[in-house]
Amino acid sequence: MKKWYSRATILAIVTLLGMSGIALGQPTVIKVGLPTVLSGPAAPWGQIGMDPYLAWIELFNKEGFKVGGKTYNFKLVTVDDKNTPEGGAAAAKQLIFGDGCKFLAGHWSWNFPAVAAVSNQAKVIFLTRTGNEAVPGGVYDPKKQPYTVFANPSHDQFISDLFALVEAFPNYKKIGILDCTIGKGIGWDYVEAELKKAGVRYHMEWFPFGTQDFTPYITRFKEAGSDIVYVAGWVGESMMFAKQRWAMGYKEMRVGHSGPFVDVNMYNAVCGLDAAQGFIGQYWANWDFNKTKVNPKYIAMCQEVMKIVSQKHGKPFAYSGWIGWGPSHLLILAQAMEKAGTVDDPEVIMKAIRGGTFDTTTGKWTMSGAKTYGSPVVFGTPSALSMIKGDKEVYLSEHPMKPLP
Amino acid sequence: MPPVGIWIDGLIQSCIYMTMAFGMVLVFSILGILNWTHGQFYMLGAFVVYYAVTAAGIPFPISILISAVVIGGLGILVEKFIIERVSVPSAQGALYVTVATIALIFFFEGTASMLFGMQDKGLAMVLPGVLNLGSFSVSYQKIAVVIFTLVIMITMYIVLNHTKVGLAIRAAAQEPVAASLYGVSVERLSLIVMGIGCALAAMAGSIMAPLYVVNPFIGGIPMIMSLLAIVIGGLGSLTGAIVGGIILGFLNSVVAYHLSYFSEVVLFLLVIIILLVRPQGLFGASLK
Amino acid sequence: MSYLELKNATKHFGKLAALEDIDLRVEEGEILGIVGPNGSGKTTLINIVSGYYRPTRGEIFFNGKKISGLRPDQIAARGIIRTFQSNVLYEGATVVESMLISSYQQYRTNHWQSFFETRAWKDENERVVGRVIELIKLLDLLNDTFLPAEGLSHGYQRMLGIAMAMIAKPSLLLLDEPTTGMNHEEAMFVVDKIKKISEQGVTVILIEHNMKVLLDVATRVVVLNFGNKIAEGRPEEVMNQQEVIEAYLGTETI
Amino acid sequence: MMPFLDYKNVVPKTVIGLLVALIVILPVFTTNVITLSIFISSGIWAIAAMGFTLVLRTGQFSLGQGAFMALGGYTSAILTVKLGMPFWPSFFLAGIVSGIVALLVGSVVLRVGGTYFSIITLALAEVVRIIAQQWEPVTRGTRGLITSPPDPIVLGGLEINFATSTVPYFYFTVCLVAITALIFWQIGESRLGRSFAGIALNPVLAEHQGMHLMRYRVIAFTVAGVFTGFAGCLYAHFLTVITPYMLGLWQSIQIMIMSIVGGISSLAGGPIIGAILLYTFGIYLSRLEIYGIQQLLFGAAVVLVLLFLPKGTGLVDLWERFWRKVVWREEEYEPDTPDD
Repeated sequence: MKKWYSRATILAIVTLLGMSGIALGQPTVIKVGLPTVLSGPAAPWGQIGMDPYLAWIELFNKEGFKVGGKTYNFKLVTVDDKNTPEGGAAAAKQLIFGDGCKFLAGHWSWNFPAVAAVSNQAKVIFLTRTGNEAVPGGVYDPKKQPYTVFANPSHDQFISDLFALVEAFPNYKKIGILDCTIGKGIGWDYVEAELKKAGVRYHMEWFPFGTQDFTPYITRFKEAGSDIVYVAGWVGESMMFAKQRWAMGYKEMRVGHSGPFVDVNMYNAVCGLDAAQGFIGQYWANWDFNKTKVNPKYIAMCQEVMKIVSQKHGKPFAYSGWIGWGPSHLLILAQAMEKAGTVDDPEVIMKAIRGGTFDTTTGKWTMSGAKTYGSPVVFGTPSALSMIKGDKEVYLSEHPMKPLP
Repeated sequence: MPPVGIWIDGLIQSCIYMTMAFGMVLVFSILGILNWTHGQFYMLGAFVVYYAVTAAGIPFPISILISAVVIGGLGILVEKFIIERVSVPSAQGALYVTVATIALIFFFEGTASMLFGMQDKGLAMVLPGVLNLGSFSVSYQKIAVVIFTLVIMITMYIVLNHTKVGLAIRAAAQEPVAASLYGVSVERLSLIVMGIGCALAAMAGSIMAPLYVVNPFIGGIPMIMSLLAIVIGGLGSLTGAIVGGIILGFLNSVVAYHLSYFSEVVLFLLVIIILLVRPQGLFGASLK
Repeated sequence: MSYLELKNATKHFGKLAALEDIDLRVEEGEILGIVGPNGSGKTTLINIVSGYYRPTRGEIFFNGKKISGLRPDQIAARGIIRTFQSNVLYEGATVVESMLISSYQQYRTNHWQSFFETRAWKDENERVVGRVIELIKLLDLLNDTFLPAEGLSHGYQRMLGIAMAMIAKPSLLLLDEPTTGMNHEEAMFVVDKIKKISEQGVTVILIEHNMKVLLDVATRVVVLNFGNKIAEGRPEEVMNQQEVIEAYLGTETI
Repeated sequence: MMPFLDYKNVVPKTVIGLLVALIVILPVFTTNVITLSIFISSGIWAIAAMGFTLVLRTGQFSLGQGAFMALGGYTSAILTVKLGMPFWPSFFLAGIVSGIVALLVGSVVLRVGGTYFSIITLALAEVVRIIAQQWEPVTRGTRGLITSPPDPIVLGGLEINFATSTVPYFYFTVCLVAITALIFWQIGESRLGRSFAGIALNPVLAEHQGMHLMRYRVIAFTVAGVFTGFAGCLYAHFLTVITPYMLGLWQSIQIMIMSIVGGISSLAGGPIIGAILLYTFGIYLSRLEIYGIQQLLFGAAVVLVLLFLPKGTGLVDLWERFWRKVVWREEEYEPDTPDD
């Protein structure tokens, strides 16, 4: 009889242990909030990244990451930020207090102050890009906003893009820089200072928001003698620029934009085949990098994701820009948490982020503790450029940004 | 003195604003309302042409007509099922129509984004090539724009001056009851006019499609521009719309050439000044 | 110096002369009738007196003060109130609302007092509302008090027009064809009311098509034709003057 | 049509009092930041919408109300950030400045009534936006000004700290809305309200009865400007940032839509109802992860409201009807205006 009891108890204990073992095996989900733009003219840029992000997270979650012997997974929660500061703040509130996100990622620069105000008050780590704020003279204050991580330095990115451009075309006359007036800001003073330091010949122009016809600006660039025009990020505008400069017969004027190619066929459709040839853009396909070393595991993952999304869309998916954003942000988070050994103490995680080196989908990034921008966090990024040939984009040149001291 | 390229560009701009503004002022002169959705009809027209050319392979000029018909019909539906029902016969009547048409802006942009996607689309394959004239060169598409605009404007002139409906429209524009003298009921007339106005917007969008990108949000700027154009020209004055369009078109590119991005400030200030100095606009009838 | 005085008042619309050098004196308390065929400038006369148009030439004096060139509201503030030829109402407002809006000039308390609902305002408001009811009674609009004004029949809309003019505290009342489109009974009813009004010490200028009405009510008549004053005097004699009859027969045949 | 019977005449004050009380004690039930933020933001929009409705009462409709919010916001932001002034004085200055601007602009622009007025205000709003965008040294361009929450108030023992919790903002907004609502209500009821109705319903007649059109138009425009300025200031400090994006044409349009959908028959009730419903609807829409459906649904909703509510009425009139029909059992007079 007693035996029976003891066996029963042993059995019970074993089963309990087993169950708890299973329970331990279950990965815990960590929600990462992504305030992104789902509506309005900028929505395509929110849209195009989503599928690859999700696919990538799926792959990543297969093994997840381990902190203190427990396995964790990422879950992406998105809210429309309407691409305005108000929307950003509202979305951040929604994500933090509504969905209980412990981390925010997202890169629409003009939301950063509004979002950061919310996230820092709630002690939520927010990965964003420097935008126009975290530059010398900007309002960013590491003491006021200790939980803001600048995982993308917009303007240094732009600068090293230009360097890559110069390396690709050493005997250029003058680089024309074109941006929309809503991008105006102190960041550009920083860019111009850097370019002067490096002795790059350039000429800047601004166009008002919503401009469709760039003939006046093309003429101005022509008269200023610039033979390469590099547009800051505005894809539709740069396509029209390229088309119209062709229509005006300035065939030798090269055009590019500091953004990744969305879909080469779109450029051909808008500019016309001949006008689109030689169009320059950012290139994030980490399997083609020459100068930047990328962990082969991540390369494999990214190529896998490209395949998955292509199948999902039913047509080849060429947009490589996503590689630079979401995955790297999440990898920084995961590795920082592993290093910190905790998933819910923002101070410790921030300590781990500051001065740490992280292995991301676009190479090793050193989050140097340097005072640049007054930000505790800066890193190097590969500035690879590509060029349209036929209906393909081909590697042009690369200028990895040096980790700042 | 700006180079030839700028003047050509100004001409192109004038063409688009003229066509847009003409449709808008036509609607205003009969219905007495500003159709704030005008820009979205422009956008939809561009989409219709895009799909007619790329998907159905219909030649460009014909697909312009198609989009004019389709969007004109849409305009008539909007007038019949929304504007007519929303408008109140009272001092504030125009207000409800304004709000309704503004709400339709959101509606159409949302619908277009869901149906056609938000990625930029292009029609550069239509009439490619550039005509080189020594010091400067013009693309065939730009030449096409000018020609099409001329055709449209001449057609409108004939319609307004030599057809019964046209005469009725012009009469009603002066004196609402006068339309009945031509045996055309004001209700039917406003439907017709709304159709024509939206068709004009659609045609403006279609002839511009090869020049610029096509996406659900291209409507906004032409709308504001044509609004300013008809305000400068004088609300309710057809000649005023054309002149205003031409002024804005050239002003835009010439000022942009000289002052780059200050052009937008100059524009709005100009409008304010004109309205303060001469509230009824350049060609508008005196207010009282 | 008479109550209202027009010194060669002239109004041109482009080439067309609507009024040509009209000299006119109105004495306090009288009911002056103005007659004339269509387009003879009757309404234009009221329009320049009430400030709707500025006279092209000439001056207008009221109580010895020049009023030509003033804004309509300034002229109204001096007690010259006019009605309109067509039924001009406050669209969407009920009868009593229209009356309350029109009672603007009844108040001596300023807006602050009414905003803070001071005692003075309350009393005055009661007085005015009483006056409004009284007038509504007088013009027999009582059972339509809470109906939208544009829902009334034509005749009652005319009556409401006069009522609104009355509540606006006139000392000189310009009535522009108050009896148009009315049958004889209604017209007589209006005439009766106009008499009541002038008994309350209001000077009345009455534009009228309907001779019977004029003979009945007017103390003096001025006849206009093509913007010129062609006759003036007591109704009976004026009506027998030759050119007046011609002018009238002329219009009848048109 | 614009009956200037305010629905406080129909709905007993006690009911309105109860509703207000419910909102006031809301933080007792929940201090959830989102819920409170929704109420705060809708409150701010409600004030702006009330301003629009007041201007509308004089028959003019302004497409530049967003600019006054911006003026208020930027004024107080510049005063606090650049000149280091404390919040409260700059809050009142914000209202005063935007009121003065309204006075100046109004006394010039209101000569031109009707559609022209709308379009001039639209153009002016655009110019304000462009200035805010280009005047780098003062407004920091598109980066906007980062504002700080109001300084804590110490009342005897307890300290009201805006930085740490949302509740103070909530009560502040409720007070502001209440004050604005009361003042506008009173205006609607007083002689001013009558004169406004007069010059709106028939300017010519009103003028011939002694009302000076310009005077009342300017009064309405200025009062609206002042309170819209307050709203803008609160907005800027609540969001902790103000940028030119917040004062584009769309803000003015949003204000207009809220006012109209809420119903212009009531100076206070309509805008409040419209603002709360539409803002909450917008927040709900922003959760949908389908691209473009936000605008589609928003536009459709507004059009439907306009189509299916009785002509010239807004949501608030349903509330009014409910009381007339269901509670008072009045049979309502339907004006026999021709429906074609």
